[in-house]
Formats: sequence, structure tokens, C-alpha cells
Amino acid sequence: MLTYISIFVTAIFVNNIVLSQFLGICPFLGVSKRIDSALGMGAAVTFVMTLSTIVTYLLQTHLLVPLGLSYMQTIVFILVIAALVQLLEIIIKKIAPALYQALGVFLPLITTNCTILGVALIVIQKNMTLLESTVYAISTALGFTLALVIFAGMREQMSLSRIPKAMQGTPIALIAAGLLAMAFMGFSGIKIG
Amino acid sequence: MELTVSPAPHIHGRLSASQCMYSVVIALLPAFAVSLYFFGVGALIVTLTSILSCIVVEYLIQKFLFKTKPTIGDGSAILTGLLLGLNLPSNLPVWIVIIGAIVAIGITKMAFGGLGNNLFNPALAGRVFLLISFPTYMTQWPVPGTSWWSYTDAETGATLLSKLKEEGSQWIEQVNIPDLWIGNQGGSLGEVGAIALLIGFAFLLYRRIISWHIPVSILATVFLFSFALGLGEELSTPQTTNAWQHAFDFALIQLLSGGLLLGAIYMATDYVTSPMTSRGMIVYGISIGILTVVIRQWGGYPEGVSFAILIMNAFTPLINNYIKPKRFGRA
Amino acid sequence: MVTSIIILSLIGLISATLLYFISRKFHVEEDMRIDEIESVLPGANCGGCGYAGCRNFAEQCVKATSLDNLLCPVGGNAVMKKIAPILGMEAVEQAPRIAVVRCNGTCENRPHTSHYEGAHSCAVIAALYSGESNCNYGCLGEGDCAAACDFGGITMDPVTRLPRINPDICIACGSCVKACPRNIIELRKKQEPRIYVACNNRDKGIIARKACTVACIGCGKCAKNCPSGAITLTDNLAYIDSNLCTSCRTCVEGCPTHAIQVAEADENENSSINEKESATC
Amino acid sequence: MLKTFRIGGIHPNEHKLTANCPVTPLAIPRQVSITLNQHIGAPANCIVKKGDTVKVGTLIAEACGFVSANIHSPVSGTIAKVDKAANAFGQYTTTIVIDTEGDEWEESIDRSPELKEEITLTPREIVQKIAQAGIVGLGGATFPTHVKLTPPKEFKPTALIVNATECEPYLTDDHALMLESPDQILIGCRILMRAIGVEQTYIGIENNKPDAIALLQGKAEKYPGITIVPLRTRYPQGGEKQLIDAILHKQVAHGALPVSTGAIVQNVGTVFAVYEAVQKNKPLVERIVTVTGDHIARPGNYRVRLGMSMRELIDMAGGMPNDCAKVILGGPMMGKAVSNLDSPISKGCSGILLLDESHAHRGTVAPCIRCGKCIMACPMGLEPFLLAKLSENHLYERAEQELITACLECGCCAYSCPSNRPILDYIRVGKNAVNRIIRSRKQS
Amino acid sequence: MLWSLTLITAVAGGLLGYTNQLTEAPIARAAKASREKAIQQVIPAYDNSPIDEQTNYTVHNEYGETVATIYPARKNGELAGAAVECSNNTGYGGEIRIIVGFEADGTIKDYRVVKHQETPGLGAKMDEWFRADKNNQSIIGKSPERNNFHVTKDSGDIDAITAATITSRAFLAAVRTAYAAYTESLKGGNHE
Amino acid sequence: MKRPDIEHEGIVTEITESHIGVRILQQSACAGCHAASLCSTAEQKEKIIEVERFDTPVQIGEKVIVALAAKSGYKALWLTAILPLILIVLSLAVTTMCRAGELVTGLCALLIPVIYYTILYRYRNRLKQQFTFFLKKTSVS
Amino acid sequence: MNKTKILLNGLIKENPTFVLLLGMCPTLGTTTSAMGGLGMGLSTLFVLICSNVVISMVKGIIPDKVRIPAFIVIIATFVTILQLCMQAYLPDLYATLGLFIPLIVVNCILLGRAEAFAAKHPPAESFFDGLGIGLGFTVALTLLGSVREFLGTGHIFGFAIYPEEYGSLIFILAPGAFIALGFLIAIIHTINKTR
Ligand SMILES: Cc1cc2nc3c(=O)[nH]c(=O)nc-3n(C[C@H](O)[C@H](O)[C@H](O)COP(=O)(O)O)c2cc1C
Ligand SMILES: Cc1cc2nc3c(=O)[nH]c(=O)nc-3n(C[C@H](O)[C@H](O)[C@H](O)COP(=O)(O)O)c2cc1C
Ligand SMILES: Cc1cc2nc3c(=O)[nH]c(=O)nc-3n(C[C@H](O)[C@H](O)[C@H](O)COP(=O)(O)O)c2cc1C
Ligand SMILES: Cc1cc2nc3c(=O)[nH]c(=O)nc-3n(C[C@H](O)[C@H](O)[C@H](O)CO)c2cc1C
Ligand code: SF4
Ligand code: SF4
Ligand code: SF4
Ligand code: SF4
Ligand code: FES
Repeated sequence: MLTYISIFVTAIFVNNIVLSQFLGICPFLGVSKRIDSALGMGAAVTFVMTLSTIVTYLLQTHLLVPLGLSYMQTIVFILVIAALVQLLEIIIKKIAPALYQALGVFLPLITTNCTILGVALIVIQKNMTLLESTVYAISTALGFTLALVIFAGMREQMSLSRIPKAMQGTPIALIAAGLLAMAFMGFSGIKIG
Repeated sequence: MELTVSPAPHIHGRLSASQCMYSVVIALLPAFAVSLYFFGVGALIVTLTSILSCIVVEYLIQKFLFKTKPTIGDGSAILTGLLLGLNLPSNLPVWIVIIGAIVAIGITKMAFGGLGNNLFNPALAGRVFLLISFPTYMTQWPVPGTSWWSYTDAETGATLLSKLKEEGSQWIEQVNIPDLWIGNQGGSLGEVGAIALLIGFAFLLYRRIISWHIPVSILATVFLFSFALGLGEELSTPQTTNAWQHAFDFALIQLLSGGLLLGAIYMATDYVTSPMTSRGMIVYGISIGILTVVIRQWGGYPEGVSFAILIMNAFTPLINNYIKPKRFGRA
Repeated sequence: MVTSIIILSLIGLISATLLYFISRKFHVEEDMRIDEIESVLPGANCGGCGYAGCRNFAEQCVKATSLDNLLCPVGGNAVMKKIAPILGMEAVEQAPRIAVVRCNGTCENRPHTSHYEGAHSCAVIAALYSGESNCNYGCLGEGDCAAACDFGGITMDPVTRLPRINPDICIACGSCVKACPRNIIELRKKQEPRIYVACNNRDKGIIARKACTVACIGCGKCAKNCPSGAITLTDNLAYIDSNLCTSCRTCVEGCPTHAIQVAEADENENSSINEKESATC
Repeated sequence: MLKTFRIGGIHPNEHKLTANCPVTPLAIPRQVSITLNQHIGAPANCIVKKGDTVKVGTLIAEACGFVSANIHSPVSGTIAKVDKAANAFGQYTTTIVIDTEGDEWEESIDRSPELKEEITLTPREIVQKIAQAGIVGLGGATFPTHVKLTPPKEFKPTALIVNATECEPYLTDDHALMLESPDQILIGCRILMRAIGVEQTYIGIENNKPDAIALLQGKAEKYPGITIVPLRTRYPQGGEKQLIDAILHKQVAHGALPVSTGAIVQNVGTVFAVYEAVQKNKPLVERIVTVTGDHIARPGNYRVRLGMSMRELIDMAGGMPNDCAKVILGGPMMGKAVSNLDSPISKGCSGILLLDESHAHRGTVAPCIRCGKCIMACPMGLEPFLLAKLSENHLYERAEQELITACLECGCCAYSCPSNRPILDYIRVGKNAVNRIIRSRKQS
Repeated sequence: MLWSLTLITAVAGGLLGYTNQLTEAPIARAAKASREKAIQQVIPAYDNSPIDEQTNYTVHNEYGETVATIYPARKNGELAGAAVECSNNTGYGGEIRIIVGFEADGTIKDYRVVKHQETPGLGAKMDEWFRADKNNQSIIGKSPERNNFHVTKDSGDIDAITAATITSRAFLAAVRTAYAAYTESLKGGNHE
Repeated sequence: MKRPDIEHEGIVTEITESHIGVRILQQSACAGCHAASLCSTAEQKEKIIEVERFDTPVQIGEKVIVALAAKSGYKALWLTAILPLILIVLSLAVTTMCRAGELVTGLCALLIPVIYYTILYRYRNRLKQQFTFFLKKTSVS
Repeated sequence: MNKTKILLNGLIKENPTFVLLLGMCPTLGTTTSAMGGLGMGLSTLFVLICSNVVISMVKGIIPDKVRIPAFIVIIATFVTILQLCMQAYLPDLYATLGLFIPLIVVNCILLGRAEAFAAKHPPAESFFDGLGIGLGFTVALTLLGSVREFLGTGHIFGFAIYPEEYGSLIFILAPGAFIALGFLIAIIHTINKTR
């Protein structure tokens, strides 16, 4: 149990995927400054990430490794994840058009970004078990959500203040992210168990 | 005779923004005096450098980059400088202090548009930047009261909290708690004198510069949480006869050391970066308290107040967004 | 190697089928023309065209059956001419327009009777009282218009405290028109010279005159004398229709209060006033 | 603990310089000007023309529509002209100018000083009489009183609240009135109670007027159902919603009419006017005006015929002090600064405040330091700094979600702001814009 | 349409398979080479193949069970020393994996840090720190038997890296583990 | 506390007896970046939203704002993502506790969403009633 | 189109990092040192050129409908080849760049160029486009890496400029990456504007 808690805490706070692993920066910088959307987006990413991690994990351990094809990891993973993300959309559209429409209004599209592929690769790299991988995927995605939501709030506040011209847009977003990452370094070194 | 016309209201309260800033400066004077007494000329050099470089950085940026009239007189840069200085060890070389000021004013404050627009506490951001950048310099604390005239060559020792972390909690038996009240402990130059800091707190409350919500909720949370921890540890592996007394001492030490009072009273309350409603302030304060203890107890750092405040600074926009004042008619 | 080919082909086939199926199902026939149009648009996103941003305007262009009512004021006819071939349509040459400020209430012309102190916003003053002069219609001088302009085409003259149009920059996006609480700014044809009534006062002549020496007092002389019938008089205020005006200047000479202004080419609005400007407000 | 409202509020220096000045009647002005929009709602319809002769109390303009009020001549004489003239704010509005000749009153008016206690009229007749007399709320809002006394059917009033708080600094006209005519006010309450069919009246008085509290408490024993409620001095206690909260401990919901709490609030001056209208047939032709300021020679509470020019009134109080830089119609918190002193005193004018150079100007504006003092001060529980920022950035939709329309414009926020931010200025702009949007939405 | 995709994936598969065949040997060689290089650098001269003679030992100490790999170095059939690879996961960033080379008598000849996640500029300095001939920093030429392999703060003989005591402790713990494994291996017991 | 509605701009594409079709463009998360036109991952997708409740008269081609109560947005999220996620985690936990092999555990976990969505499919009509959109005019002034 | 123009376009006008802000993750993640930035930039350059050329060659046989999956496969193939070769011949660099090598697959620059350029132009031009954009990326990464290394350790490409003890460690850690890139972009935007 302690390992799972440790994975959980570490992935969210200590090694936050955005703030210390540098994955998923594009959606982090690009997602709207609406806190609601950020929250929703995070939840959707959590689901997709968990699902794709499980799928790629099974593929890796039960197909690629037995066949000695682990060098094809990258290409297989990216194809499978891309297909999975799209598949989910179709399923939701077919099964519950109402949900599909509601999400369409609510959320930005989820695309295959480096977080999802990154997590799929990391769990393999770290030799995690299936359960650990799942916990890791969920926690990482929660960490992503946390960063996204905090940042959405910060951006909303910044949108009402006068940022110097040279800093407007990406520069100030990056600097804010840097300071946020600096604050999060306070979690570094936290160990459970 | 031309009459002046302006929209109502036509009268104004007594407080002005710069008065707020200078009041905080005044409230910090006792703590500064304590640090002078214990750390000597180093404290003076570090603090003055910090204040001066904050002012200069702000002036230069306003004058040459923003091309607006510099507003040094509003006291906010002075206060940031003072607080930054008080957060540093008194043997810190001048060039590091200046880097801290540049980070505090240049990156954390002016890049976001200057006074009122920053998302993070400038002084703390400066301090944490230095802590991460120059850990060797930033984790060596002069021993209080060793020599008035020593600056970077001062004799160094560990802070109470890092000793506590290193040697375990049985060590608290040796702590002389009255020393903590008067300021005879290692640490940043402004964080040591608990009584002096509390005098400033009373002054700020009296002048209504700050409200009690943030400091009290932080202090109470830290005390209770540490007390529970101390008690828990003591009950599971008894070391002393009186578990309650032990837990109380443990909690009190947590309260009086490691910059908690300085942070809770003067830094967490920074208007710009803290929530604006009383309910929000309490949520913020409690969260800072919890984070502080968590970082102190389980983190890589012996000291957690700075990080806790910075982390909650980041949450402040969310708190402001979700915790609204009690609206009239919705009671 | 053989396994690798087989497995990858298999996985590739499955996921590709899926992706293919999906991309067919979902592919938006995003009109490529939208992108093309967007790329020729200036990208100022000012909303001057009446749509929310440049892309939106591009979408509208693609959808529209003719370009008659669509004009990007920033790019002007030049840009519309580039858009037209993309859509295989004709661009209708639209007369370029420019903003004019219908007030000449400098400090000298319009004595101040009070001193305003408060938020620097014309909207705030307009809601509060008549403004620093006795004119109920004149410029309030706090520059809401200038703040609304994304291009710097309208700026506040520090001496006259009136807005001033820079004809080289102003692209008639209309932001300032919307921003002015007193409806002083008008977009009109960019002819040379532009002749217009630099007054917006609808009070009776005596009241108007008392407030401002260059106010239109509604005497009607200009309307009577105009050979092209370009001038109409409503509510004690003359108005010159830029589509009819032939710039003959008959009215300019005749106006007893010199309320009619002539903006020459290469000359900033109100520049004539500047020369004699001395008083401070 | 004295009662008071529960959210926000401030306590500025009271400056009640004229607290001990009894009501002084002033000479009749030689000429009066009457504007047609002295009240909230549609302007009245002028029914006289140049050359007509009028007496004191002659109807000269008629209510036009449901929310509107009659206007009566405050002097006897001839109509000099009906024309546009600048009001106190330099805006041109239709004005009736009357040259005074003598002081002849309409016969129906009972000018005798004795108290008339007995109430004979039915509620309907009372309201009619009030409407005829052109009474509007004298607490500042100038809402036609007869309209307020006929609330929509779905509301059943349960109590009358008399607003005698006078929470604005400087002003003392209500205070002086209470000391001068306590019985008339109490009878006025009885009349209003009968008109709206309630058994309970609360007169809310802030405890900075102990003499008025004591006097009314003594007299009220004679009149059943009337309770004097001393309140802790705090601005804006006089706000209708705050007063209801302070006295009944009920908060009017956002967007609801105050009467939804069962309370109908009237200013003491209004109550006094009701007494005079109903018992003495006297229309609203004069009122008490506090003329005050740190440097004026004879500050006081003057009984003034409506329509008298402000300049004349100030002259009678000792003239404009040399260093006077700002003249305010009303109190310093909600009153409006004027630009034209040659404009008339109107029904809603409770005071004239002359501020000298050192008090007339705003401090330098600094950036918002997010101190939250405006939030602490706001009696409506709003976030004034946010509303101002949203309004400044034209984000009206969000301002609406943040309840900008609930703002009372009390000015507590701007008063408290250490950065001297013109918060309320922008909130007003935003509020207007939002109201416009709401209206246009309703239309479409 | 699907055919063209299948074609592409098939070609891709072929290409990859081919590349893999080409690189398989170099990759294995590279991996072995880097290990070999590390071993070679830390142990005394030898003429056997330490990698082929590697054995694993499990050490039990206050950090639990640790598996250490021993690469014995022999010269003329005599044991000249050994490289021991083992790890400790109490570092600031988690696991620290090192290879320590011992002379036959247990004196440390040299060490290499194989893997770590310590902070650059802080904990990451251990690469050089414990080699530098300053104060009591160096562990070279010392032996856990003769010296107290703890940081001075814990009353040991070795100076910790400035401001990175945590890393130093973990590092020294790993060295002690390696030594323990080495002495075990000399005794010839406990081997898997 | 009431959260503000979620709004999305769209264009009316059809008007029928029962509903109004509004086309919206859903942007991908990173479409905020300036390179959207160069980058195919910055996709946009069109979706047609059916709005049933409408009291404002609109025309085809008119630009409107489709709004959805924030609560509905979150509910949709719960139903599509969070609930199945919780179920997956539960199934993982249960199968692991039963000491099933990883392959079985994994496949079970993957089966869960299939079952879940099938169930959801049966309730699609009821779901439809729960998500009502409404229209707002874009320019009110 | 003129080849040098294509090249310069990628280097300056459409610089993927500073102007288009693409591929932020590798930009931040691999630039702890100038060497890391250079290595990552060159790796991306390699894949970009290969995929651009190949895509431009086979664009005729790929039906429009499956072009995205086909592009992904092609890009992923080259990434894997790169991965294998690096493991074999540059194991140290591969170890430092770590995860970011396989992640080249999802870098928007690759798919973006495939879509926007290679799918419409002949191989030679696509080559120069890949070269230009790839060099732009490389230069940017190397610049950021140098700045961070310089501020953080006082070195550039490992050469000491000033003593290491004066370096601000934070610049080689996560927060410094964001801050340094933020200021770099601000400076470059300002220069572009004033020019
Ligand atoms: C902020 C504020 C302060 C007010 N202060 C007073 C006051 O001091 N005295 C008063 O009679 N009315 C005051 N009013 C007006 C009351 O809200 C209310 O309109 C009045 O009591 C109703 O009585 P009336 O219709 O008889 O005027 C104030 C209103 C506001 C918004
Ligand atoms: C039937 C009825 C309708 C009313 N309608 C309005 C109205 O439309 N606008 C308004 O400001 N007050 C209206 N009021 C009066 C308010 O309740 C309130 O007394 C008035 O706004 C004055 O408040 P104040 O003096 O505090 O500003 C109405 C009152 C009644 C009885
Ligand atoms: C960003 C960051 C990185 C750190 N990295 C390390 C590290 O790699 N190794 C370490 O032992 N301590 C590390 N620390 C911990 C601090 O340096 C801390 O001061 C140390 O645990 C105690 O200092 P001391 O070694 O002087 O006793 C780090 C702290 C921070 C904030
Ligand atoms: C009560 C109070 C506390 C303050 N605390 C800080 C602080 O911790 N750090 C700081 O840089 N400035 C502080 N300031 C000053 C000021 O708010 C700061 O310069 C702004 O954050 C800059 O925008 C404080 C001001 C007040 C009134
Ligand atoms: S023209 Fe209108 S908006 Fe511009 S300064 Fe004058 S009043 Fe203000
Ligand atoms: S002549 Fe002049 S004053 Fe007369 S109507 Fe024309 S513009 Fe107005
Ligand atoms: S004016 Fe409005 S926002 Fe300001 S305190 Fe009063 S009610 Fe609140
Ligand atoms: S009182 Fe002024 S400075 Fe303080 S939060 Fe409100 S507006 Fe800002
Ligand atoms: S490079 Fe775009 S999300 Fe990582």
C-alpha cells in the first residue's frame, strides 16, 4: 500500500509532470484560462491516460517483450494511443450523443500529447507492475490537472492586470510557470515510508 | 471660482497604501533590533544591501523599461527589501543579496506589472530562489551573539529545526525555550526573536493593517498539527515520562523557530498575494500551516514556511475565485 | 525481422483502420479557403469588420455570397482585392473612411466652468454632469476613444485636450465611435479635403454659444447656401453628408461661428487650432 | 449590544456640526426655479405658462404616469418663464421660473400650528392625498411615496420602518426635524400605518442622536405600535436594505423589492410631510436643508422654500467661504458635487456641504494592492475591486455574474481604499452598462 | 486505401527489423563496454574477464536487503580485488547506484556513480567529491574496516558534500553495502 | 454557489420543429498556441449541438452562444470519464486481490469501460433529457 | 521557392521555438546544458529531414484520408531508427536525453511540417524546409542550453567562464528552465518588433 501512496504523492507533488518533468507543456500553456475547463480537461486526460497506459502496458509485456520486439515500442505505442483516443470519441458520440455534445461545449479537444505517450513509456522504463502503472498514470494525470487548474487561476488573475508589453503572452506565462515550479520545489525530497 | 466636481464619495478613510507599507516597516523594527543585537554588523549589511538594491532595481525598471514615473516612495520596494533581508542569513555575501533583490523585484514583481499585479510574494520568491541557487551559502547560519563585528566570517552552526530533523525529537529536551522567545537561536536574521515579532503583530492589528485571520490560522494549525505529531510519536515510542509536556514543547518549538512567526505575520499576510475574504484567508492560513508541517516533517528541507506560503500564493487566485464574501441577501 | 514486419503491419493495420475510419468520420471539411483568407488578413483581430476576430471574418467571407458588405477596415480595399480571387468573387471598391471628431471645444473656445477630479474616463464624467465646460454635448477630454483604438490612430492632444485623428493610421475600425459616450466621433468618407461640422451641440443657439464660441448655433445659413444640398439641420445642429459634399467650401466661409472645419490632406485633424493654441485648461 | 446591520460598513468621522442648531425658517426668495424632474420616474407635466399667477400650493406640474409626482408652487406670484435652464450639474432641463409677489397660500391649506391627531381618512384616501401633495421620498431617493405605499398585491406589508438614522456625516436635517416636530412625526407614522395596514412601526435612530432618541421614546408611549430602535452608528445604516437588516434581522434577497421582507421604509422627513399633507392639506413646498461645512459662517438647519437658488441659500448661511472648492448636494458619502450654484433646491436636497480646498480633492491614485479593505467595507458583500476591474476592462457579462447590479453606490469601498482607487466610479459605469444589457436582453 | 497504409507499416516494420538487426550487436557491445570501462577504471590490473565471473550477493543491513553484483578481478589466477556494484535508495532523488573497486585487502581503489537522480550541482557532485584530495572528503585509499564510513555530522570520518548531507549519507551507505558484499564474497557465503 | 454557465460560440445551421442545430468548433487543448495553422495536432472539430429549448428567435447562419449550465458540464464529465475511471480502478483492485495474473487483471480493466458504455447506451434517451443547451445572442448592447 | 529563403524562413521567421512556440517539452527538458540542447536539436533535425523527404516522396501514393496515420508511422519509424542508432553509437547522449528521444514522435513540429510543407512540396524543397526548421530548433535549443548552463554553472559547453560557485543552480533545474525561456522569448519578441 505504501508504495502506491508514495507513487501517488510523488507523481502529483514531487515530480509533477508539468512542473518538474516537462511533459505536457503545450496544453499547459495553451489551455484556456477558464478554471472550469481546466478542471474538466484534467479529468478527461486522467481517464484517457489511465486507459492508454493499461493498454500499452499489456501490449508491451504480453506482446512485444515475448516476441522480442520491444524496440518497436515507440511506434506501436503512438499508433495505439492515437487510435484509442479517437476510438473513445467515436464511442461516446455513438453511445451518448448528449454527453458528446455537452463535452464538446465544455472541454477543449484532447489530443495525443507527450504526457500520454510519456507516461506509457515511463512506466515501462521504471519496470512498474500493472497496478503501479495504473496508479502512476492516474496520479500523474492528477498532477497535470492540479498544475493546469492552478495555472488557469493565475492566468485569469493576470488577464485583469496590466502586464508589461514585452512580457505579454507566452513570456509571462512561462515565468509564472517557473515561479510555480519553484514553489513546488518545496515538495522535493518528500518521502513516504 | 471654479468648483471641483468629482463622483461620490467625497471623503476618504485615514489609511493610504504607503502608510500600510511603512507601518509594516515600523512593525518590523523590533525584530530588526533583535537581529542587530544577536547577529551584529552582518545583519546591518545584509538588510541595508537588500533594501537599497530593491529600491534601485525598481527605480531602474520603472524609469528605463516602463518609462513611467518611479514610485519608490510608496514603500513597497523598501518593505520587500527589508523582508528579503530579514529572511537571509546575516553572513550572506553582498552579491547574493543583490541577486535576491533582482529576482524579487525584477522577476517576481515588475515582470508582472509591478505593485499589486504580482502572483507570488516577491521577498519570498527571492529568498527561495537564493535557497535553491546557492544552497551552500543559504544553509549556514551564524551562531547568535558570537561576535558583533564578524560578517561573512561569522561562526556558523545549524538551526534548531535542522538539528531537530537530524537528531530526532528526543533532542528537544535540550532546547532552552526562553532563548527562542528572545531570539537567541540560529536562523535568518529576522526570524529569531519571537517576542519582537509578536510586538509588531500587535501593532499591525491595532492599526488595522492586517486582520488576525491569516496569522492566527497558520499558527494554530502548525501548533495543533505538531502537537498531534509529537503526541503520536511519543505515545508510540515513549521516550519521556510526560508525553503531553513533550508534545507541547515540540509544538512550541515548531511555532517559535524556522521563521514561522515572520512568515505568518508579515509574509503570508502580504495583501497582493493572499486571499481577500476572511473565509478565504482562513482556508489559506490552514493550508499554509499544514504544508509547513508536512514539509518540515517529511520533506527534504528542515524549514517549510517559505515554500508553503509560495505554494499557497499560487492557489490564491483559485481561493479568490471559489470563496466569495458572504453576499447580502444570501444569508 | 519477419515477425517484426508481420506484427507491425498488423498493429499498423488495425490502428490505421481505426484512424482512417475516424479521420473520415470526423474530418472537417475545413474550407482551405478560410486559412488562405486568414493568411492575407492583417491579423489585428480588432473587430473593426464587425466580426469577432480575423478568422471569424474569414469564415464569413467564405460563407457570404458576395463581398459587398464585408470590409476589413484595417487592410482596406487592398486586402479585399486579395480575398476576392480566393473566393472567385468581385471585390467592390469601398470608399475608404476615416474618423472625424465633431468637437472643437478647445480650452480657448470653450471656457471651463468647473474642475473634474476622478476616474479618467469620459463615461464616468458623462454619467456625472455636463463636464468641465457648460457644453452638454462636447468632448470630455479623458480619451476613452484613444484608449479604445488598437492602432494609435487617435490620440489625445495634450494642449487642446481634444482627440486628434492621425489620417495615416486611422483605418476607420470604429472602436472610438463606440467608445465615446457623447457620440462625437463619426466615420465619414475619406475625401480631401473633408468638410464637416465640428460641433455636436443640439442646444439652442444662445445656450450653445454661451458654452462655446465655435459652437454650431443652428442658424441654418450653411444649409441654405450649400449648392449641393449636402447640409441638413436637425435639433439646432447642422450636418454635412459626406456623400453629397463636393468640398466647395461655400459653407465654411459663411458660418458665423466657424463651426465648420476643413481637414486638408497631410494635415492632422485640429491642427489649425494648434497654431493659435495658448491657453491651458 | 446595539443593533446594526450584519455585513460590511464603515464609521467615518461624524462631523455633525449643526447637531444643536434648531430649525431656522428662511425668508421667502424673490424668485424660484422649479425643475420638472425632481423625483425618480417620469418628469411631471407643466400645466402653467408664462404670465399665469399662482399661489403657494397651486399645482403647477402634474404627475405623468404611474411613477411620477405632482409639483406645487412654493411661492405666490407670476410665472416668469418656462424654459430650459442648467441644473446643478450643468445639464439643461425644463424649468419653471416664478417671480415672487407676497406670500399668499391656497385656501385649502391649514396653516395653524396646532397638532391634529385624529385620523379620519380611509387608507385609499390617505394615499390619494399623499399623491396629490406630490410627496416623494425625502431620504434622498425621491421615489414617489404614494407608489411605495401601494406595493404589488403579492406582498403584504407587516411593518413600517422609519428611517431616522441619518448615517451620512455632516447632515442633521432629520435630527433637527425630530427635535422640532416629534408629535407630528409620530402622528405621521400612525397615518402611514393605517395607509398600509400594519400594526407595528420601528423608528431606527443611530445612537449619535441621544436627545432625539430620548424625546421620541418619551412621546411614543402615547402612540400604540410605535417602537424606537436605537442603532449603533455605522454607515450606511440608512440604506433601506441595511436598515431592514438591522431592525428586523432580515436580508432583502438580490433582485427582490424591499417590501418582500414585509417592511416599508420611509424617511422621517417623508413621514412629517405625510402628516402635513394628510392632516393639514399642505403639499410639499418646503423642506429642511442642512447647510454645513468647516468654514461656513452660519451653518444650520434651515427651512427652505423649494426652488430657492443654492447661491441664495448659501449667502443666507453666511456666504461662500473664500477657500471653498467643492459644493456637495447631500452628504459627503452619497451627495453629488455641483458645478452650477445658480440652480434651485429641489425636493431631494437634504443638505449643502461646502468643502474647503484641503478636503475637496482626491488623493493620488495608486495601483490596487488587493488589500481587500473594500470587500470588508462593502455592505452588500460584493468584491468592489473586482467589479471595478471588470468594468474597466468592459467585461460586463462577468460583472453581472459577480452581482454588480446589487451595488448600492454607498461609497464604502472607495472610502476605504488605501490606494484611492476610483472604484465606485467604474462600478457605476459597469452597472449602467449591465443594466442596459439586461434591458436589451429582456426586449429581444 | 488500406493497402497503402499496410504497405507503409510493412515497410516501416521491415526497416525497423533490419535496423534492429544491424544495431543489436553494437547496442549490446556499447552496454557491455560502458560497464567494462567502469569496472576497469575502479579495479586493479587483471587478466580475467570480471563480467563473465560476476556473482550476486544479498546484503542485509539497516536499509533492508540489497543485491550487490561482484566482478572479481584476478591477476594470474590470484584475486587482485573486485568491483562491486550496488545501490542505496535513500538518496535525495531516490536510488543511487555505484560501482566501487576494492583492492584485495578491502581498500577502496576508486568508484563510479552509475545511476542517480540527485540534484545537479548539489548531490550530483558526489561523482567527484569523494575523490577530491581535500580535508576528509576522499574515500580513496580508505577502507570501511579502518575508517568510519559515515559523514562527520554522524561522527564518521568522511566530510559530507556541502548542503547535500542526504546524498552523502546514501552514498556512504552504498559504499558500506558494497564492502559488506565484498567481504561476504571473500568468505564465499550467501551467494546466489 | 452558482457557477457561471459554460459558453461556446457557434453558428446556427438548421432550424427544425423540434430543435435548432448549432455548429460549434471545438479546439484542441493546444490550439491556443500561435501555430495552429501549421500544426495538425492543433485540431479543430466541428460538432453539431442540438438545442431544444429556445425562446429567442434566430436565423440560419446567425452567430450565437450555446450555453450549458456548468453543473451539466461536470455531470457529463462524471458520466463519460470519472465514473468509468473509478470502475476501472475498482476492478483492478478487486482482481489483484483475487490474485489474478496481470494479463487477466488488465483485460478485466479494459472490459469495464466496454460494459459501462453499453449500459450507458441503454439510457441514452434519458441522458439526453439531462443536458439541455440554451442559446444566447452574441452581441447584446 | 528559393531554397535559401526556405531555409531562412525556418531559422528566423518561423523559428519553431521562439516564434511558433512549438515543442516546448523537449525545449525545456533537454537544455540543462548547451550540449544537451544541441544533441536534442540535432536529433530532431535528423528525424525532421528524413520524414520530410520521405513523406514528400511518397505523398503520391498516400490517399488523403489516411495521411495522418501514414505520417505518424513514417515519423515513428525514423524516431525508432534514431533511437536504435543512438543506443548503439552514442549511449551517453542517449542516456542524458532519455525520454525525450521517443517523444520526438509527438513533437508538433514534425507532423506540422509534414502536413504544411512536405505534403505539398517536392523532396528537395522539403529537405531544405526540414533543414531550416530543424536548424532553427537546434539553434534555439542550443541557445537556451547555453544560457542555462552559463547562468547555472558558469560554463558553456563545459568550458568554464566564471567559477562554478557563483552560478545560480536554479537555472539548471526546472524553475530556471521556464524563467530563462520566458525571458529569452520576451527579448527575441522585443528585438523582432523594434526591427
Ligand atoms: C447608502 C445609502 C444611505 C442612505 N442613507 C439614508 C439616511 O441616512 N437617511 C435616510 O432617510 N435615507 C437614507 N437612504 C435612503 C434609503 O435607502 C431609503 O430610500 C429611504 O429611507 C426611504 O425613505 P423615503 O422613500 O421616505 O426617502 C440611504 C440610501 C442609501 C443607498
Ligand atoms: C410597487 C412598488 C414598485 C417599486 N418599483 C421600484 C422600481 O421600479 N425602482 C425602484 O428604484 N424602486 C422601486 N420601488 C421602491 C423600492 O422598494 C425602494 O423603496 C426605492 O428604490 C427607494 O430606495 P432607496 O431610497 O434606498 O434608494 C418600488 C416600490 C413599490 C412599493
Ligand atoms: C532543489 C533542491 C535540491 C536538493 N538536492 C539535494 C541533493 O541532491 N542532495 C541532498 O543531499 N540534499 C539536497 N537538497 C536538500 C538541501 O540541500 C538541504 O539543505 C539538505 O538536506 C540539508 O543540508 P545539509 O547537507 O547542509 O545538512 C536539495 C534541496 C533543494 C531545495
Ligand atoms: C501586511 C503587508 C505584508 C507584506 N508582506 C510582504 C512580503 O512578504 N513580501 C514582499 O515582498 N512584500 C510585502 N509587502 C509589500 C507589498 O505588498 C509588496 O511589495 C507587493 O507584493 C508588491 O506587489 C507587504 C505589505 C503589507 C501591507
Ligand atoms: S471624443 Fe468622446 S471619447 Fe474621445 S475624449 Fe472626447 S468625449 Fe471622450
Ligand atoms: S452656418 Fe455654422 S452655425 Fe450655422 S448652421 Fe451651419 S454650421 Fe451651424
Ligand atoms: S458602493 Fe457598491 S460595491 Fe462599493 S461598498 Fe457600496 S455597495 Fe459595495
Ligand atoms: S481597497 Fe483599494 S487597494 Fe484594497 S483591494 Fe479594494 S481596490 Fe484594491
Ligand atoms: S511538446 Fe507539446 S505537450 Fe509536450
